[in-house]
Amino acid sequence: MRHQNTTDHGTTAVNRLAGMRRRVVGSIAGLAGTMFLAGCATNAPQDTFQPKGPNAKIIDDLQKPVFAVAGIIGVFVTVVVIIAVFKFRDKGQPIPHQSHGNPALEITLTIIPALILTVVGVFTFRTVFDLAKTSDTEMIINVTGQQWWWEYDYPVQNEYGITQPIITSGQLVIPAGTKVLLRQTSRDVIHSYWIPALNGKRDAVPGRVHLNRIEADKPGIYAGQCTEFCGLSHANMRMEAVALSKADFAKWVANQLKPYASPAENTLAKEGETVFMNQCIRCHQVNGMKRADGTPVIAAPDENMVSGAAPNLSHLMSRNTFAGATFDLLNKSCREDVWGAESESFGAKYLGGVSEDCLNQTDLRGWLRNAPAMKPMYANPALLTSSGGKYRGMPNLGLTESDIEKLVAYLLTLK
Amino acid sequence: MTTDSHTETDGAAHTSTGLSNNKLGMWLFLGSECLLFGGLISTYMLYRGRVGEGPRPSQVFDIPFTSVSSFVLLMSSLTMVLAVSAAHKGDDRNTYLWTTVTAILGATFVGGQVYEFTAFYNEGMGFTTSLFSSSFYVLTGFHGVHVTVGVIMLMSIVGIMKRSKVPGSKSETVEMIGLYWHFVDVVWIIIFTLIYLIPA
Amino acid sequence: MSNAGYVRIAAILAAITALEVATYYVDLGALFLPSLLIMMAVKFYIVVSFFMHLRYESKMFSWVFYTGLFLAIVVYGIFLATFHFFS
Amino acid sequence: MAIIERSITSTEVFSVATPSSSLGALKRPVATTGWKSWLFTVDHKKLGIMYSAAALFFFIVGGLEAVLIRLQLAAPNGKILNADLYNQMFTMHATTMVFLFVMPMAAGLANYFIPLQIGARDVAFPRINAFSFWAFLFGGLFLNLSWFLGGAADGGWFMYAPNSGPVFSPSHGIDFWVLGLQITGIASLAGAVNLITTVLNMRAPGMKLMRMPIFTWMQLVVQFLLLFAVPVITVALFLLSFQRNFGATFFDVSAGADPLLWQHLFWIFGHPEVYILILPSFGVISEVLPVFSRKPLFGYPFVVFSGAAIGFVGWGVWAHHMFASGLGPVSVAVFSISTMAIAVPTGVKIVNWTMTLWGGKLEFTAAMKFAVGLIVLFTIGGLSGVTHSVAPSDTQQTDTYYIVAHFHYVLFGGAVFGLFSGFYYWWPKVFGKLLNEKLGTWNFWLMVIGMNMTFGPMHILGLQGQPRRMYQWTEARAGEGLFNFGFWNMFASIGSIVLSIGILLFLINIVITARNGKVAPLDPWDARSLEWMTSNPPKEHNFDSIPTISHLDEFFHRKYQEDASGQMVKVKTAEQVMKELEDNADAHIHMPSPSYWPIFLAAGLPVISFGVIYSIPIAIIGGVIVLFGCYGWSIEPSTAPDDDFDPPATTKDVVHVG
Ligand code: HEA
Ligand code: HEA
Ligand code: HEC
Ligand code: CUA
Ligand SMILES: [Cu+2]
Repeated sequence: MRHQNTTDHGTTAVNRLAGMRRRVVGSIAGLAGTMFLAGCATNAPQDTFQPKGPNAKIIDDLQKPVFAVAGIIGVFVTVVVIIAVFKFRDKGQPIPHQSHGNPALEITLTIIPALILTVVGVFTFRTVFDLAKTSDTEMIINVTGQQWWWEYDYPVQNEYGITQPIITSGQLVIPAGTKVLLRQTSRDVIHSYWIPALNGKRDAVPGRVHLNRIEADKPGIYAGQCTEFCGLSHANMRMEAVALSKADFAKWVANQLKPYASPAENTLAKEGETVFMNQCIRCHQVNGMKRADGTPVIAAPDENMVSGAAPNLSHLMSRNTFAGATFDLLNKSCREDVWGAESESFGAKYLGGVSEDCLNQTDLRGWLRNAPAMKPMYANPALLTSSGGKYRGMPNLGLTESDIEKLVAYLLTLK
Repeated sequence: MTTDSHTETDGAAHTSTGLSNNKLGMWLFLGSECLLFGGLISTYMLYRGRVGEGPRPSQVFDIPFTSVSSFVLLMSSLTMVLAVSAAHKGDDRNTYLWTTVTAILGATFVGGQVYEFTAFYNEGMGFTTSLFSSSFYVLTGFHGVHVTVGVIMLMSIVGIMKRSKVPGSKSETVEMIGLYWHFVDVVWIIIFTLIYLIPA
Repeated sequence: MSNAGYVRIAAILAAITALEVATYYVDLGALFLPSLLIMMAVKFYIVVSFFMHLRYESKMFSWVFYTGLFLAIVVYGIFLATFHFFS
Repeated sequence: MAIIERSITSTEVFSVATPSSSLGALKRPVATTGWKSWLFTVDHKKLGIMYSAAALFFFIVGGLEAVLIRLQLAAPNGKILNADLYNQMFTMHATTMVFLFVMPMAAGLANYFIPLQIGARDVAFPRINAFSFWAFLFGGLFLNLSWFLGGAADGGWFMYAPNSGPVFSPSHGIDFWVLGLQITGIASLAGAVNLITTVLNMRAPGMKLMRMPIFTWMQLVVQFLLLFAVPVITVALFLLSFQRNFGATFFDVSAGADPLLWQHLFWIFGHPEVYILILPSFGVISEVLPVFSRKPLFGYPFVVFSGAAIGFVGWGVWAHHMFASGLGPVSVAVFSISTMAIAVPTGVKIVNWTMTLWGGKLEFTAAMKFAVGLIVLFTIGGLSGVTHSVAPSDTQQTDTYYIVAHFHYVLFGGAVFGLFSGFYYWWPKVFGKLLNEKLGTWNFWLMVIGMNMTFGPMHILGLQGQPRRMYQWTEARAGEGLFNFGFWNMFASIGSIVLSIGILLFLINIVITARNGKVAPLDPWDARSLEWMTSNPPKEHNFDSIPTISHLDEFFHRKYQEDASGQMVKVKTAEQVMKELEDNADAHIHMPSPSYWPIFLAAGLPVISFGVIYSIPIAIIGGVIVLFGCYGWSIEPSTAPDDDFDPPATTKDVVHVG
C-alpha cells in the first residue's frame, strides 16, 4: 500500500494536515476525556470531526454537544463512584443502617436523564430530517459499489456540459459548492459509501437505490472508505472525492467526453492496444475503441464477473489512484506535487492527469503481472466454480513482461 | 416441610404457584412459537408479491380445496378437546377414540397439504421458483411439520396409555398434546386468512 | 365445559369459517380486509380461550402466551412498516 | 439423582440410594462418581459446573483469536494473517465470545444458583436441563469444527446477506456457523423454558417474587428475552440455510429479494441479545455490592422494574444497528429516539449501585473490585452507546472502531467483569475453597488496565476514521501527531497482552486454589441470600429442609437483628442457621434420576447438521438418533419410582423433586 498523503504541512485547502486547529477541551478525566480529545484535535484524513461541507457540518453541530454531555455524565459518575470508594471503605465503622432506598431520590434521578435525553432527542429528530432533504439538489451522480471498487456514472446533465454519460471509477469528481445527490446501489453485496469530511455513511444495497447528499465547500481531495463488510478485500475498498472549482470541473467533463484516439501505428502503444484487445477487453470497456475492421469493441464483463462490471478505462490516466483507490497511479514526487498544491493551482495540476514521467510504474506493472497478489480477490480460487467460473476481482492473466511493457505504454495514452 | 403425596400425573402439587410445571412449560413454549411463526408469516407477507417468472398466488391457490382442509383441521380441535375432556374424566375408551379421530383428521390435513403441494408443483411452482414460492413453502411446510409431529404424538400417547395400567394416569400428557394441537390449529387460522383469503 | 358446549363452540367456529370463505366470493369493498381480520381474531380468541382453556386457567399462562403474541404482532408489524409495507 | 436418606441411627452421614432396575429402553445409569456421573447427570449443580467449564474453554479460544487480531493490527500492513484468515478470525472471535462464552457462562451461573437462591432442590425439568447443556456443547464444538474442514465462517458475526449467500461465501464455513447456531439456539430455548418454569414454580414457601434475589430476577428477564428472541434468529438461520443448502433465494437480489430482511431479523434478535449478555452480570453485581457494602441493595424494586423495563424496551430499538442502511428518515428518527429511552432504566441501575455503596462499609474483595469496576466501565460503554443512538452522528461512527470500543466496554467492562465478580464471589460456594485474593487483586488491576489500554484507544481510532473489519490498515490514512493510527493501534495491541496476562492470572489462580487453596468457611462473605444457607459445596439435594422465607435477604435477616438502639447486631452464626435447617431435615428426599437420553438426543443434532452440509443420508441417520432419543426419553419416567431403588425407599414420607 502506498502513501496517499503527503507529510509536509502546507497551508493549502487540499492538504488536510495543514492549518488544523487543535481545540483544547477542558475538564477531562480518564477515558471519557480521551474520547473527547480524539474528536477535537486531529489530522487523520478520515477524521469524523473535520467537516468540509454542509452535510457533515450539520452532523458535527449535533454530535459535538452530545459528546460533551456524554463526557460530563461519564466524568460525574466516575467521580461519584471514586468518592464513595474512598469515603466509605471499611474503616471499622459499625454496620450501616439497613436502608432500602429513597423513592423520591430515585425518581428525581430517573427524570433528570429523561429530560436530558428529551432535549437530545428533539435535536436529533430535526437533524435527521434536515439531512434527508434532497429537493434542492443541483447535480446527480449514480454510484455503484461492487467487490471491491466504486463506479461513478454521470447521467446526461447539459448544464454541466455532460452531454453524454460519463463512467469512471475510484475517484468521484464533483464541482465544489454544488449540492450533489449520489444515487447509490450495488451490483453484488452491501457496501457503504463514506467520505467523512462530506457526509455520514450510506449503504449501497443491491436491489435498492439509496440517496446520499454531499457537498464540498472548497476544491480538494477528500478520503473515504467502504464501511460495510463486503468480503475478502473490504479493507482495500477505498474512494476519494475530488472537488474542483466549477471552471475546472467543466474542463474535466470536456476531457472525459474527448473521443478515443487510437495510438499511432508502429508504436509500442499500438502493440499494447492489440494486447489489450486480446486480453483486457473481455472485462474493461474503453469507449470508442474500434477493431481494425471498424467494428466497435464492446466489453462483456457480465460474462466474466460475478458483479457484472469492471472499471471503465477510457480515461484511466485522468485519475490519480486505481483499484479501488488503493494504489497510486502517480509516483511519489508527482503525487506530492498534486496533493500538496495550492487551492488555486490544485485544479490545474489534478487535470494534468498522469504523464509518463509521473506514472507509478511499480504498482501498475505489479497489478498487470498479478493483481490478486496485490489485492486479495477471492479466498480460494478453487471455489470459483461455484460462481459459474466467474471472477470476483481482476485475475492473474499470466502476461509476459513484454506484454506488460506494451500495455503500460498503451494505458498511458488513455488520458 | 411438606412431605406431599406424589403421583406421576400430579406434577402441580408441590410447586409454589400450584400450577403444573409441564403446563407452564408448554405455554412458555407456545409463546415462543408465536415469534417463530410470526417471523415466517412476515417473511411471506414481504415476499408474497415477488413471483418472478413463476405463478402468482391467486393463480395457484385453490380456495375451495383449502377451505375444506382448513375445516378439517378446525374440527380436529373439537375432537382434541373431547379427548382431553375424556382423559380428565379418566374415561380411557373415549380418550382413545377421540385422540385417534384427531390424529386421523390431522393426517387428512397433512395429506391435503401434500396433495396441494404436488398440484402447485405441477403448475410450475417449485420450492425455488420464486421468493413467493419459497416463502410459501417454508411457512406452510413448517406448519405441516408441526401438524405431523402432533399426529405422531397423538398416536404415541394411545400406545403409551395402553401400556400403563392406571386409568386416566396420562391425562396431563393428553392435555399438553391438546394445547400444542390447538396452537397449531390457531396458527392455521391465521395462515388461512392472511395467506389464502387476502389476495396479494 | 360440557361436551355439548364444545360442540356448540365448534359450530360457531365453523360458521365463522364459512363466512370467511364467503368474503372471498362476495365483494365487500373496503370492508373486506377489516372484516376478515376481525373474524380471524375472533376465531383465534375462541380457540385459545375455550379449547385451550386459557380463560379458565391461571393468569400466568395468559401472561406468558399473550406477551409472546403481543411482541410478535408489534415487532413484526413495525418490521414490515419499515419496508413501507402498509403504505 | 438418587434417593437421599437421612441416617436415622446417628450423626452426619446421609445414605444415597440409586435406582437399579431396567426402565424404559435402557437400564438407568447409576454411577454417582467418576466420569459417568457427569455424562448422564441431571443435577443442576453438576450441569452448571460443566456449562461454566465449557464456556471458560471457549473464552480462551475466543481470546486467542482476539489476540491474533490485535497482533495483526499492531502495525500497518500486518502480515500475520491473510485477508481470508483475518475475516474468519473476527467472525469466530465474536461468535465464540457471544454465543459460546458469555451466554453459556451466564447459563452456567443460572443453573447453579437459581435453584439455590429460590430454595429449590433442582430445576423444573432436570432432563431438559441436561439436554440443553449437551446441545450447547455439541453446537459449539460443531461450529469450531469448521476450522479443520475448509475454513470457518467469514461473514462477520451479523453475517449480512447477500455476502453470506452461497455465491459470495462458497466455502462451508457459513454452513457450519448457521447450523451450529441453530443447535445452540435449541439449547437456549429449552433452557429458557426450563429456568422460567423453575423460577415461577419451584420457589420455597414464602419466596414471593419480590423477595427473590436480584440475580434470579435478572436471569428471569434474560430467560424471557431468550424465549422470545431465539425464535427470531431461528427463522433467519432457517432462511439462510435453505438458501445455502437447498437453492432457495431468500436473500438473492437477482430473484427480487431484499437484503434488509436479514438485517431486520438478525437485529430483532440481536438487540435483545445484548441485554441477554449484560443482565446476568447486572444481577451478579447486584448481589455482590450489597454483601460487601453491608447494606441492602438500594431501591430493590427499582432495580427489578428497570431490569424488566430494559428487557421490554429492548424489543423496540433494533434498527439502531441500521441507521446507515437506508431505512428512510421516519424509521431512523423513531428508532433513534426509542434507543435513547433505554438509557433511562439503565441509568436507574447505575444510580442504585452507586447509592448502595454510598454510606456503606465497603470491603474490597476481588469480587467487589470487579463489581465496582463494572459500574464505571459499563457507564463509559453505555454513554458511547447513547452517542450512537443519535442517528446522524452514528452515520459518521458506525462501522468504525468507535463502535468496537462501545461494545467492548459494555461487553468486557460490563458482562465479563460481572462474570468475574461472580467467579470470585461464588467460587467458595461451588468448590468449597477460596480463590486467592492477592492474585485476584493482580488479576483485577491487570484486567482493568489492560482493558482500558486495549479498548480505550479504539474510541480515538474510530473517531479518526479507522473502519472496523479491516485485515490491514494503511499508513496512508493514518494521520499524524498525537492521534495517528500507528501509535494507538500499537498501544491497543500491547494492552491486549496486558489483558491476557490478567486473565492468565485468573487461570493460574484456579490451579493454585485447586491444589492448595484455603478451605472456605461456611459463610465466607457474611452473605445475604439463600444460596449461602447450605454447605460448601452444597449437598446433592441442596437443602436438608426447605427454608420458609419471610424476608428479602433471608439469610441476612436470620443472622442479624436490630437491637434496641436500632443497630444491626449478629444474633446467630451461619453455622447456627444451618443447624436449624439440619435439625428439621427431611428424612427421605427423592431426587431426579440420571438418564442416558439427554446426551444421546443432543448428539443427534450435530449429526443431522453435518449431513445437511455433506450428504443427506448422514442427516437421516442423525434424524433416526433424534427420534430414537425422543422415544427413549418419553417412555422413561423422569424420576425413577420409589420401589425401583436399592435399597427400596419404603418410607411413606418421601419428598419428591422434579
Ligand atoms: C452488553 C451488550 C450491550 C449493551 C448493554 C449495549 C447498550 C447500549 N447500546 Fe450497544 N451494542 C452492543 C452491545 C451492547 N450495547 C454491540 C455488541 C454492538 C455492535 C454490534 C455490531 O455491530 O457488531 C452495539 C451497537 C450499538 C449501536 C449501533 C452502532 C452502530 O453499529 O452504528 C447503538 C446505536 O444506537 C447502540 C446503542 C446502545 C445504547 C443506547 C445502549 C444503552 O443500553 C446504554 C445505556 C447505559 C447508559 C446510558 C449508561 C448509564 C446511564 C446513566 C449514567 C444515566 C444518565 C445517562 C444519560 C442521560 C445519557 N449500541
Ligand atoms: C463478549 C464478547 C467479546 C469479548 C469478551 C471480546 C474480547 C476481546 N475482543 Fe472482541 N469482539 C466482539 C466481542 C467480544 N470481544 C464482537 C461482537 C466483535 C465484532 C466482530 C465482527 O465485527 O463481526 C469483536 C471484534 C473485535 C475486534 C475488531 C475486529 C475488526 O473489526 O476487525 C477487535 C480488535 O481489536 C477485538 C479485540 C478483542 C480483544 C483484544 C478482546 C480481549 O478482551 C480478549 C481477552 C481474552 C484473552 C486474551 C484470552 C484469555 C486468556 C489467555 C490468552 C491466557 C493465555 C492462555 C493460555 C495459556 C491457554 N474484538
Ligand atoms: C476477468 C476480468 C478482467 C480482465 C480480463 C482484466 N481486468 Fe482489469 N480489472 C478487473 C476488475 C474487476 C478490476 C477492479 C478491481 C478492483 O479494484 O478491486 C480491474 C481493475 C483494473 C485496473 C484499475 C482500474 C481502476 O480504475 O481502478 C486496471 C488499470 C486494469 N484492471 C487493467 C487491466 C488490463 C490492462 C487488463 C488486460 C491485460 C485487464 N485489466 C484485464 C477485471 C479484469
Ligand atoms: Cu465494499 Cu466493504
Ligand atoms: Cu443494539
